[in-house]
Amino acid sequence: MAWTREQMAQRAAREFRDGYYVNLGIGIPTMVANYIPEGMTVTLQSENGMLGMGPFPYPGDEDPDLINAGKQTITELADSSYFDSATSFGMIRGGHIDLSILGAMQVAQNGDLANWMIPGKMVKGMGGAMDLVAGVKQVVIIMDHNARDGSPKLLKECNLPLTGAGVVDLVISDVGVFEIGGSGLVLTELADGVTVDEARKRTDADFSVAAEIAA
Amino acid sequence: MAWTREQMAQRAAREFRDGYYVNLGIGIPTMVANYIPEGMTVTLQSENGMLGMGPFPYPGDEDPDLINAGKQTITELADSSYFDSATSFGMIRGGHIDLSILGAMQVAQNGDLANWMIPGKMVKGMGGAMDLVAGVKQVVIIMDHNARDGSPKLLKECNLPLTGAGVVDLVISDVGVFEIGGSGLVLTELADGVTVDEARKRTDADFSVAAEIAA
Amino acid sequence: MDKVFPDAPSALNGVVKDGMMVMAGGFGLCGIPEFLILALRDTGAKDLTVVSNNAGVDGAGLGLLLETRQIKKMLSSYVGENKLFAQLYLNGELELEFNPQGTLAERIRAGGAGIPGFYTKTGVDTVIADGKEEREFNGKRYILETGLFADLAIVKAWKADTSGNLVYRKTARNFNPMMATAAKVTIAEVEEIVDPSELEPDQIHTPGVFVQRIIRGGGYDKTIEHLTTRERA
Amino acid sequence: MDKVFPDAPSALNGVVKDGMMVMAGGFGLCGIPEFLILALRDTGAKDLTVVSNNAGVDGAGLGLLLETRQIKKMLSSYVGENKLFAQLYLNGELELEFNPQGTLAERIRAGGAGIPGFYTKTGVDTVIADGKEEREFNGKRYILETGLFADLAIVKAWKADTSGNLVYRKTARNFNPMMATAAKVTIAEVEEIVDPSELEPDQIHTPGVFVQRIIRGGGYDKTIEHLTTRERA
Repeated sequence: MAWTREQMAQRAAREFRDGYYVNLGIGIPTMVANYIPEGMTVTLQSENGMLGMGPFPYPGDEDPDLINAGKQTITELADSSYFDSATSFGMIRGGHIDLSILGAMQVAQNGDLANWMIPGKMVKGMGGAMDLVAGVKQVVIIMDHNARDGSPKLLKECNLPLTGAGVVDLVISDVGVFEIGGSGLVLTELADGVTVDEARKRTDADFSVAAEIAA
Repeated sequence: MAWTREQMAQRAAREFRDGYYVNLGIGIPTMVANYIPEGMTVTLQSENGMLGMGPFPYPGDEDPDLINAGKQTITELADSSYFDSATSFGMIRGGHIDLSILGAMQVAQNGDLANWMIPGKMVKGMGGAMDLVAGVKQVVIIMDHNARDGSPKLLKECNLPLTGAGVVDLVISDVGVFEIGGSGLVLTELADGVTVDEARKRTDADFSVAAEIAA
Repeated sequence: MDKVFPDAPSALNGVVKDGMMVMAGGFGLCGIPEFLILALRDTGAKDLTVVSNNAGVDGAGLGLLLETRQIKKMLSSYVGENKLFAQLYLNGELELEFNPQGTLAERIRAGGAGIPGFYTKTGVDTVIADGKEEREFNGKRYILETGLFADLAIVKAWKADTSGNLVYRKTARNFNPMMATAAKVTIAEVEEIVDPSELEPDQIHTPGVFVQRIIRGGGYDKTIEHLTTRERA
Repeated sequence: MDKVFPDAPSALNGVVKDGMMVMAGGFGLCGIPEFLILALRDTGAKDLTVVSNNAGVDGAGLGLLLETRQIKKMLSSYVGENKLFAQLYLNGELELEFNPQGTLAERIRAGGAGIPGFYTKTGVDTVIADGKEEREFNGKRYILETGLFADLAIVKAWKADTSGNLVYRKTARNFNPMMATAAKVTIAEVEEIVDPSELEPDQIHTPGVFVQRIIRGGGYDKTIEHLTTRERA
């Protein structure tokens, strides 16, 4: 038992606050948009130059001039705006985006993030990830707790090239939720049916356990 | 005998080339717009955020949201565009404006320009003048050859605080035209009825005389 | 998250403090936030550092805050239209930092875009370069200028929608768009507040993310400094 | 000064040289100058350095210039959609300089605005910082990045007027406006060329001063990379 992708996305949506401007990465992070709480205004930014990103279009309504940063067709909303890439990353680098939710290959207990490159394999590039983690106020990672071979992804130290150092605030995995702050890495929530022991076995990083769970 | 302000403006207009983008300073430089040769396309930039500046409005047509850098009411043309001050000075600093025509308090024979400040008197500020002389491809100065007390303004060295060092390409005064280039300051044209001797008397700077005039 | 406030005093409520840095949009009296300047005066806030291309004129624009001695320091490129400014400055009652206009615009844009410093050739070999690092790129000389980020920006636009998207009109745009990006709190005053569906997404000058509060000003003065006309042919 | 050229080959005439640096607008295949890329391929120019956020896909966009081995070096932020790119790069037939997307955008904007260098926190403590100057501002660490200025920029807009003013459409805007400012010669291809009176001066995205040549492309492919839809309720 552990959280599904949908449950992870649902949990991530609980980080939204009314009035937030949010950038969502490709993959599970994109799914988080489906769980914006009723009555809450959350505006999605797409770093290729759009604020107020709408849902995917109905078949036949797609517009090749209207895509998100994952190059998927999207739609606009009444209050959308378009701008160039320099303005878009000014927004990001300048700290105007409240929250970024991204995927990861590795996260270290000090908040280091690696999510763009595996040396020796073909390198695709970092796209906007380095700018996002450097500039956005709060960085939340959603990831499978372990790689396909079972190796832990939440580590004492990343061994892949970094996307940013000390940039991650929160990790949501199928195992639970980990906060990274002044007191190091703290397990604050456990997925249904997962024990602290199991979390420890599947994690390389050192972490403490929040009182609510330890009890 | 010497050139009038109108004649100086007319002479300055001979620096225009078809397709030029030009920024004109306050005072006599503004008058140069009246002498754009028939059939030539010259687009005027106003550093407060406009390209394609039109003439002054007819009485009653003035719009307080439409002014030039001298805060005078102006009009727009069919191909005008508006932009913010950062874009405007990106245009200027980035070398996209072909020609700037400005006034001066002092010009030195090496191209140094002083036109913004007299120490001890109240200081008004440089406005956009430092950006213009640093960024525009060609800088032409129109000025009275001598100050009101008769003292020369074309000097061996400026003694007022500089607007820019080595930035002036051409000086048009009531006495004539002086080029500043690899071979120093050269008198290339004389106003009607002015002699080389008179020009020398009224000038502090060292200058040579172009063959056409010396002959 | 309602961004629309009923008037300028309520929009300033809770964001004004003595000693704060305020950016104020406009070029001369064109595109200035008239109502927010008045309301800022009425808060009585003191020792303000104000970033604005100009300092208004006597009795209008930022001139109002000079009359009440609320401004401690100005960052501007040109203040020649204001006699009271001259008097306060010469008496030592007002600090002044001149910035070349393009450098001022770029410093504000940089501050809003998370750029703490940049190099420019503007001001090399002038008093503007005093105390600043000089550096060569490709054999040419440049000086280091820093980004500016304020506690509060007050800007003037033509229209806003309720999400804070702004559209400016003609040369009243000037410094307003950059200033809107370069403050902890940005308040926009506009001539009309419309439904988001009325502004075309391709034509928005300032995206709503930069704007925290909006008010509609009514009955703008829009004083013309130099009314200049030509004769009808 | 007629800026309008009859077609892409004539617009490229006299401005293409082996070894030149070319900026090409677009994000993925969205907003790319399709006709100018084709015409650039047909010039046969070699050893090009190309600045573009992506490298097209196999058989489309800049992928066409990879097939013909005309590109010596690319500056990009993401090239993951192109298998031929991977092959050429791994064989050592292609140089690659990765730039974070925001750094790339800002370097181009800086180049066009006469800013030779700026500081950014993007990339601090990563391989991107290797060999770059690091510096503190207000106790935080930043790295120095430089401006980019090309020999030629090829950009795609929606509409142009005959004076070179450009308007973009939706997210096809992306890198095009900055690139238009950052080259000795900028050529814009558009879907429609209109009379200047048809574009509203307040709504022009790229003022004509930045654009030297214009062509109208006809019959755009506008390939969609990831067609994604939702079910009708």
